[in-house]
Amino acid sequence: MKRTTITYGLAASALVIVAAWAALAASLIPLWAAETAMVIAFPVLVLFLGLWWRAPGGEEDIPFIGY
Amino acid sequence: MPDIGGDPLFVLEFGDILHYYTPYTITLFLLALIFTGLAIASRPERQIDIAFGGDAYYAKETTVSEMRFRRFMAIACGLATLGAMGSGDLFNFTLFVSLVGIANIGIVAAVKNRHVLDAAYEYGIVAMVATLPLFGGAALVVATTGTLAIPALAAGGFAVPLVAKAFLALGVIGEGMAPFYAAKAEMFRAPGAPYVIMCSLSSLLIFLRVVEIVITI
Amino acid sequence: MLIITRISRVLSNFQNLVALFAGACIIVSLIGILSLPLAFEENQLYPKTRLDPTSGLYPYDRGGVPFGTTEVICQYPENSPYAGYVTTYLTPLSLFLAENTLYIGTTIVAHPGGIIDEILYNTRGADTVVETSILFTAFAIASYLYRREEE
Amino acid sequence: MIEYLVFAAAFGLLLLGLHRKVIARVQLRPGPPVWQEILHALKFSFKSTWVPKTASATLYVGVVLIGIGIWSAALFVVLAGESILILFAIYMLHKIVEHGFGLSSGSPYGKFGGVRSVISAASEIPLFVTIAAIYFFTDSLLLRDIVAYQAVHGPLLLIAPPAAIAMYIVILSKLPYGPFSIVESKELVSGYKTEHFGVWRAGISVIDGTKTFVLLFAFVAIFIGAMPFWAALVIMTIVLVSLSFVCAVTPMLSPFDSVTVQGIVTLLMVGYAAVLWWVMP
Repeated sequence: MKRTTITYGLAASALVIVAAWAALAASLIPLWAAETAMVIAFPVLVLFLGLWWRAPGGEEDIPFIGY
Repeated sequence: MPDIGGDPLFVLEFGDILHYYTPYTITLFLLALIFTGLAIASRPERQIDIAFGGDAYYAKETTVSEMRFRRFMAIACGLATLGAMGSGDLFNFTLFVSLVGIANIGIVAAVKNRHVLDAAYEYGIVAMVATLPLFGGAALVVATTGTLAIPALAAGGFAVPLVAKAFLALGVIGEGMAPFYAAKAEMFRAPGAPYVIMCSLSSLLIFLRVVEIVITI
Repeated sequence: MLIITRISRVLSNFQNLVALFAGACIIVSLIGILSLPLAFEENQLYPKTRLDPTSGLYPYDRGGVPFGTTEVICQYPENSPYAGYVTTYLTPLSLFLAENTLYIGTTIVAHPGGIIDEILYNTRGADTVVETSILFTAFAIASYLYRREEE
Repeated sequence: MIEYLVFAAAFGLLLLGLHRKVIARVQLRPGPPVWQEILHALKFSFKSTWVPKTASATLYVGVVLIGIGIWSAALFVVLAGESILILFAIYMLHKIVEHGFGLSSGSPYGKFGGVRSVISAASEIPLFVTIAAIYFFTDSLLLRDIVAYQAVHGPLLLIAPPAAIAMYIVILSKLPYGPFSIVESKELVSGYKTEHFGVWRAGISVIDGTKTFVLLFAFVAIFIGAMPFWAALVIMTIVLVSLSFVCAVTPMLSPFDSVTVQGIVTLLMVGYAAVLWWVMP
């Protein structure tokens, strides 16, 4: 994936989490809505954070088939 | 309304049948939906096999016609699971469960592999036989209580016989092949990942749902 | 050899699958037989008392006036206000057959306006849809396997 | 919210590190440092990452997201005191995530891991008997009701010890190096995890950490009851150390034997539930 796509993905997921957290703190949305947003955004954040740290991917290759 | 899965969030009125969703069933429903979406969106994997006695390997390709058929069956299986998750009627539930059983056979029936087909054949026999306890359980419930609606049964006042519950659970076990794992493990040798996963997903989900039903009614 | 290993050897062979399931069915059925008699609940969808072997509509005659209304016990009457009407849904031709012959009961599902289908559609909607889906899926599998033979 | 998730993942990984350490010490080895699993997660997230050529790419990536998602949801369910049925449904569906990991890559090792995960799916049934046994006492499956019941009647651990043992075995089967951990035994390289490297593996670490935390936390809440958070953490650690002792001194069973043993446990639990059903009013 391109570097910019990854940055956008990371930013979007972080934004969703911060927004959900802030909206909950201001009691704009109920708890379950904030939790749903977290459940969706957190996995994305984890993966994109890793990809963002080390964005350049390698070539495709065949799986490990033994020593 | 049954409350062991949490308070119902949403009730869909469908003639004389209610579909209802508690936090529990809606979790199951969403997961079935996600995996059905994955089965639609993913290309099948290409399984790597090692040639015996050497270091050569080859990748098994899934042909397009086979892929189309298995995808169709996987989607049918997903839809049946979705139906079984929300159904508030015992007879509808049993129907959806038997549809799951048949679609499961369809998913592996297209594979050209003797071991897989042997296992699928045994599984198919059990899935057919299992409709007897399944519908028998629903019939016993309606004969002894006069209603099939799960919310009505859950409200209490009905004595659902233990054997009806046991029949229902046994039927679902047979359709989903839950504890009789041997055939399912063989079936999972079939290449083409997202489709075989639907077999296991649907059987786990219907099993989870029947646990809720049996405790509730 | 440990007893556990023996059990797992039997369980792991999928040729024994049908036997195992049959065994489970027998055990549960025995429990069922031991728990007999079970009480029968009379208060069901159709009244069982009005069965009349001399009727032309036998065994589908559940009472009620054609083109009129009849009582059907619904779980949720507020959701299906027209449920009672369809028990007596007969085309004029069917009505004529029912009044003059004894055969309508045997053909009732196969002709337009068959009572049973109509009752099912109106009172227990999703049943009929799912039943046909099961048949359709089974046919789809069979036809795919048949056509693959020809390739 | 997010801080709970991060804490749960980190503390769960710490518990897993402790698990390895205790096993090593029981077996008279030095063992890795306690924070090894956290280092693992960080290390994998810095590795270069791609998708294998033979993989079903959407599924390959999708299961990582789903895995993290379901355990985050499970954490919220436990914290909110919702129905434990949801928790156990997620626990069962973790099997599907395992299948997804194993089968999506096309690798034979992953495949074997996935097939073993299918085999061991049969062994999750003690859970439901546990649920039924709990239901006989509390008449509700909402976690807050169970906790409230224990505040009045004392911990369920003492009231229904067989149910606690069944859930203990279920947690045991999810820990690495246990007698029932057939899905990732070493003859399969890393089982279903074999082909998920780099960031995907870091995702698996997050799943494992959250999973360990949630299961132990739920065990404490269901069988011991309400207590301050720090006390819950201490008891979770104690439970984990006891699990590590079991893992350290038992060999891994062969796949089918593992399922048979758990099946026998299920039968015993069914007997227990039947007795309860007979005795309870």
